[in-house]
Amino acid sequence: MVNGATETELLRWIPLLPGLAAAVHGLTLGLLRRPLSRALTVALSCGSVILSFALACIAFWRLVQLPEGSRVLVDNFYTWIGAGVGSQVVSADMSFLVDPLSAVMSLVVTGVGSLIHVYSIGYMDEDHRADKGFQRFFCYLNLFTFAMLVLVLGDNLVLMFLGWEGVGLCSYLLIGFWYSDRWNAYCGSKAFLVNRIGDFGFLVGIFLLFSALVQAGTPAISFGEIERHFDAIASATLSLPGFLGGECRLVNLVGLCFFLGACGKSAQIPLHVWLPDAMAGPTPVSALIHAATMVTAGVYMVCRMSFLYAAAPEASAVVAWTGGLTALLAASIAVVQNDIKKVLAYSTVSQLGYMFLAAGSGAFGVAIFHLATHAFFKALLFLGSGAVILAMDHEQDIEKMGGLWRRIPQTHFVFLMGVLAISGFPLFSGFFSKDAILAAALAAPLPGHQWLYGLGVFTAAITSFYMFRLHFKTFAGECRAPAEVRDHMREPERVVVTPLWVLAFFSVFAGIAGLPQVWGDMIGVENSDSLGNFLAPVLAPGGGHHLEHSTEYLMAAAAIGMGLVGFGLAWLLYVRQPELPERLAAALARPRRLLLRKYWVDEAYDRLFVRPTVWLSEAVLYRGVDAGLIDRIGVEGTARAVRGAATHVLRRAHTGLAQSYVLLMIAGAIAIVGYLVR
Amino acid sequence: MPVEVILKTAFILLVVVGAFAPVITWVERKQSAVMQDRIGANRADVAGITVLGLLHPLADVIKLLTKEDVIPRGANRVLHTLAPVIAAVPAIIAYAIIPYGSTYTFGDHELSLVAADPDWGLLYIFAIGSIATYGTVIAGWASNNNWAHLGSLRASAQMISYEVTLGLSVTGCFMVFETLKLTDMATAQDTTFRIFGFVELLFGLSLPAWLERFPFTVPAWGIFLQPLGFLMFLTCIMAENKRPPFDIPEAESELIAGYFLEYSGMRFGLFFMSEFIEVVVIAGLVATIFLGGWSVPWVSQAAIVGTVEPVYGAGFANGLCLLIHFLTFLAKVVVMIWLQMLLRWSLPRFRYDQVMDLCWKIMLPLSIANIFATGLVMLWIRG
Amino acid sequence: MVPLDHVIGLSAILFAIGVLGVATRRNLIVIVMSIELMLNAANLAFVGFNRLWPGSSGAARFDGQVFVLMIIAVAAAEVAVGLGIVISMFRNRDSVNVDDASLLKW
Amino acid sequence: METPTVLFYVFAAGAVASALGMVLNLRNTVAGAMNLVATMVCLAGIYLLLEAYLVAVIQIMVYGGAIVVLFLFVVMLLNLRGDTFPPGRLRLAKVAAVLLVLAVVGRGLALLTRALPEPGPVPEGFGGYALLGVALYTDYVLLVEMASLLLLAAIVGALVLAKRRID
Repeated sequence: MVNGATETELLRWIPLLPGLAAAVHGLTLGLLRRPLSRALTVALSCGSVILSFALACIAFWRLVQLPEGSRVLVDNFYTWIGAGVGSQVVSADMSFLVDPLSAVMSLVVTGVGSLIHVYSIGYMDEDHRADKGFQRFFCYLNLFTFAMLVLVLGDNLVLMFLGWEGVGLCSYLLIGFWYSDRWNAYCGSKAFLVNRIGDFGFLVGIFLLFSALVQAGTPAISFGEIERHFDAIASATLSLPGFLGGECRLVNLVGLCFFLGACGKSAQIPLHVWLPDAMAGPTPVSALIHAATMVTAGVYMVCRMSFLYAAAPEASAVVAWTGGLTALLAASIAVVQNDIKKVLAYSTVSQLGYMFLAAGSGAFGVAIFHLATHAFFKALLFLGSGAVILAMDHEQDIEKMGGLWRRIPQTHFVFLMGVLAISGFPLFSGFFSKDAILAAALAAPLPGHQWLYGLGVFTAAITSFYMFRLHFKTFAGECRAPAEVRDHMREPERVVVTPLWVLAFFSVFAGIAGLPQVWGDMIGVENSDSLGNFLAPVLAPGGGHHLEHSTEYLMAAAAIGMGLVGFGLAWLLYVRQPELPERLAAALARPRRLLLRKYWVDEAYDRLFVRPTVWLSEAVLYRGVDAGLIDRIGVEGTARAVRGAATHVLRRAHTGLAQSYVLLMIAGAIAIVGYLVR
Repeated sequence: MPVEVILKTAFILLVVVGAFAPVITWVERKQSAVMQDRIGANRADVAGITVLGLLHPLADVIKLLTKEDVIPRGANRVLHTLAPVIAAVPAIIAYAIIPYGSTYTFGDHELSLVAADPDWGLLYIFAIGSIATYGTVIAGWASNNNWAHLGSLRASAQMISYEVTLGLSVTGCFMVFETLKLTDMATAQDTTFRIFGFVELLFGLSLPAWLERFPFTVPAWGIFLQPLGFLMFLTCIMAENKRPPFDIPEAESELIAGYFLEYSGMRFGLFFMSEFIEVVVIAGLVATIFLGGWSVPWVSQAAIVGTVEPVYGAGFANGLCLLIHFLTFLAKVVVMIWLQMLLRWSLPRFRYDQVMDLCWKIMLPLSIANIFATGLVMLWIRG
Repeated sequence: MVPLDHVIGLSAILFAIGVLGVATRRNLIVIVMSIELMLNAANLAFVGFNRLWPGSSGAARFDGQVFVLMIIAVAAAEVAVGLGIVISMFRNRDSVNVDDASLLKW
Repeated sequence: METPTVLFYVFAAGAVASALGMVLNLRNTVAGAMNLVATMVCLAGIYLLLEAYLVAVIQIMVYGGAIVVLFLFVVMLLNLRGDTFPPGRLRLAKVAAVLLVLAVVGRGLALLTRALPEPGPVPEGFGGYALLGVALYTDYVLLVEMASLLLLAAIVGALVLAKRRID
């Protein structure tokens, strides 16, 4: 609970509406075993999410009305877990919090979520696979929205963790949505398991933080309380076993644990392996969960705990470097991918890396800014790719596309907007947010911050390259699709296209919300970074030194230049001289193979972790412990012993006369009472 | 033991057992005669004087007392003797708690017109009623006769079934009057409520002036507050009494006379009497719970006393009030007796399964719904 | 005043009578009735002790009496099930003698 | 002695006599049941003396009005006129049990000579339905709910046990 917070009962309905819709879906599917009618399903699901968006807008509006210092709305629903006595009392409440940070996040979640819900009406309706479950899909989607909103709006770590696990579950359910295909189910499990590693880190982090606070005599679990009592533990140390490095500052350790959680959820190295495979799910899911909202939960969490990271420079350095490296590596892999969704998936990983780069550099506001713009343009790109996939009759290989701009011009146009935005084309939203990140990286008080900046700029070039490669291969040139697909190709229906236009609008113009001050100064606007200023009260101030305007202009020029290089290269390779890529592939076979195999990470994990685990489970735990120890000795042995005793001894006592038992019982009762009374 | 209690008890016994019950036998005969379009019950005479047939009860008593007292072979002698007593006593003592008048002040003495006024009021009736079951059951069993046996089987099933609904049907009244005491219930009904008052509650409006001009008030009687409860209570308690249309334990056409088949003489007379005493008890109970007891509609006790006292003094006012109340109560009891007679001679007998279905499948859910509805309305009205 | 230790003594005696009924009678119905008697004996003790500690004015305590009400409810349930067993046993074995219910012995 | 004390002994004697009558009546189950009713009524009288009014009434209503009637109903349904069984196989053990129980009861009664304290005055409304009802629906509401669940289970159980299978 935050002091000076405004109470309102509005907030609970933001997550509850989608939650109730999911419950209704679940109950009808589970109990009645007969899906609701299509119209009812749509009305319930989309209605609840759109209503929830409206409520989020109202909450945002109320928040803005409040004076700057006390922009906090809370809704204490009920006490969920209460513990402790006296001054040690602490309770994790079912309590929702809207401050600027969660307001932005909830707007993104419900806003993009609403659009994707609407889009799904069209997308899932055209799905003709055997196991289609229109209502099941919307049930999961609503459940996801519920969990995500709990994550975002929860005012304490436990509630956040609840949402955190909830979105993980929904991600699993939706990746494996077409579960009759084993590969999809496998991908879902992979995502779930990899996420578990991160969750474990998150959980350990929560425990560490909580126990430290308890030891400091100020138990707290809600964010506001933790922040208030943070000073007490800011300088605490923890002695680790020797091989882990001995003494360690607690905040660093907690920060690293939290970041491990963020890595899992946001697909950062080394836990990035699940996100590309998560593309097995339906495209709206990829857009909503694996691009716009859930994967950004890690970024949100790091920003939410910004006060902690501000006090933990080492952990921040790890965050920034992991982000930067992830950005580069994922972008490099995206260069060689041919599956339209895989390209976007790696691009998402890369962009998330950017966000962590910003967060690690102390520019939390910038991270959130990029999160928001990325949510728009990446959702747009995914939904656009979904439209392409629909038009191509479920073909995802860009080698078999090409020349689509003539056949689906609307999709082409909005997709191009997305590509321009992500490539950092000047004045598009991605331009501003990426520029701000690069500036933050350069200014970061971190060792090797110049290198981080270089990494970012280079990645920008690669980003531009692979995005235009994707665009050219999909839309430009001659159509390589089979004739029957080519002839039936048409623009998807309006319910699919409309969300694309909305998202395109935001992809282009969302940058204005967080226009960096340097550009504001250029056009003469005071406090142009309205998003950053809005968020500033809840985020820890970045520790970077200020950059000269001239430096910033230079950087912007460099970024634009890099973008142009990437664009030019892509244009050269895929439009101008389409035969060149093959020659290049032949010439650079080994590096290409390295990229195609994604740096052999999956294989390494398989050798290192999966197979030993499977062996251990099979040979030791199953055959040894379960079958041998528990079954043979425990279960069967007990049974044998009991049978032996029964046949030879206990049988005598079984006379079949009920009253003999009664007599024994009376004797026993008399014995007990006699002992007690004496 | 105060003299007053003995006097009241004697009064009740005199009125109910001594006067009402015999007269009712006559009423029943007359009623059946009317229903069957004959003259009926006009033969018994003393020296040629028939007094409308009112001498028949007397003749009955003489006949029953002088008949042979038969205990069949194989019957359990003790239980057979005991059964009619167990049947009759609860019926008589049930009347102890029914108030036939309010509390009146004579000087410094308060006269309350009820023999016993325990805190747990109606529960006493239920307890007594549950004991009364034994008379019936034992009678059939002890007779060592298959018809009687079947009759008491039916009786026991019917009576415990209807006891459940009986209790639940009147629970709504407990809630409305917030008491179990019959005297308090009657006092609570000695008032009126505005029939359109709910409009104000419901919509928060005051009534339109043209409606306000009419004195649309209704006595706050149970029957208006708990109409469903009234119907169900009447049904249940009539079923408890096992008179037609609920007479399946007796069922002349199937079981000859049911559980008291093997009884003769005054033993039979006791069963016979207890049935009619119960009719009066039922009338008294229903009148007290649902018809305002001794209260005069629209004119409260305070109004009567307040009007008369300045003119004739307190003693006379209270005395007059007592008289009016007692007569009112008597009138209500008579109306209820008449209603029971009417029902008894109008309706054909239910089948056994119909009786059970009525109890468990209709009345029980209805009575529970009534309780819920009452609770909701009370919550709503009292906030 | 009712002598409370005699109430408890009465409770003990009734309980013992109930135990004797269960132990010596072979009629299943009588056995169930004896169990009822034992429950009643316990009830009597509860009511007696509740009378001993009635609480204070405005804070009357009813632990014993509430217990009795619960025992009565339990007894009702027990009788319903117990008599159901009696009926089904009579239907299957044509007897209410507990000694006849010995099919499951070795 | 005061009237309540006398009444208590009267009721106590009645209760013991009728309880013995129930257990020792070997021939007639119905008479046993009637003895049980007598016990219940005597106990209800004692409850009244102990100022447990609601419990007393409910004792009569439920035990007297429902439970024992059920016994009678079953006895009549099964038409059990005589109660003559072949000699049992546990006679000696039973005699031992009887003696044991008697000994234990004697020991227990001997313990009671250190008399319980004289009960004090009861608070206003003690044992009445109003206070007891409030207690039931506030402090003991969980108990009430459990009892209702138990009764429901018993209803279902009795139905399943006793219903005639229709083949």
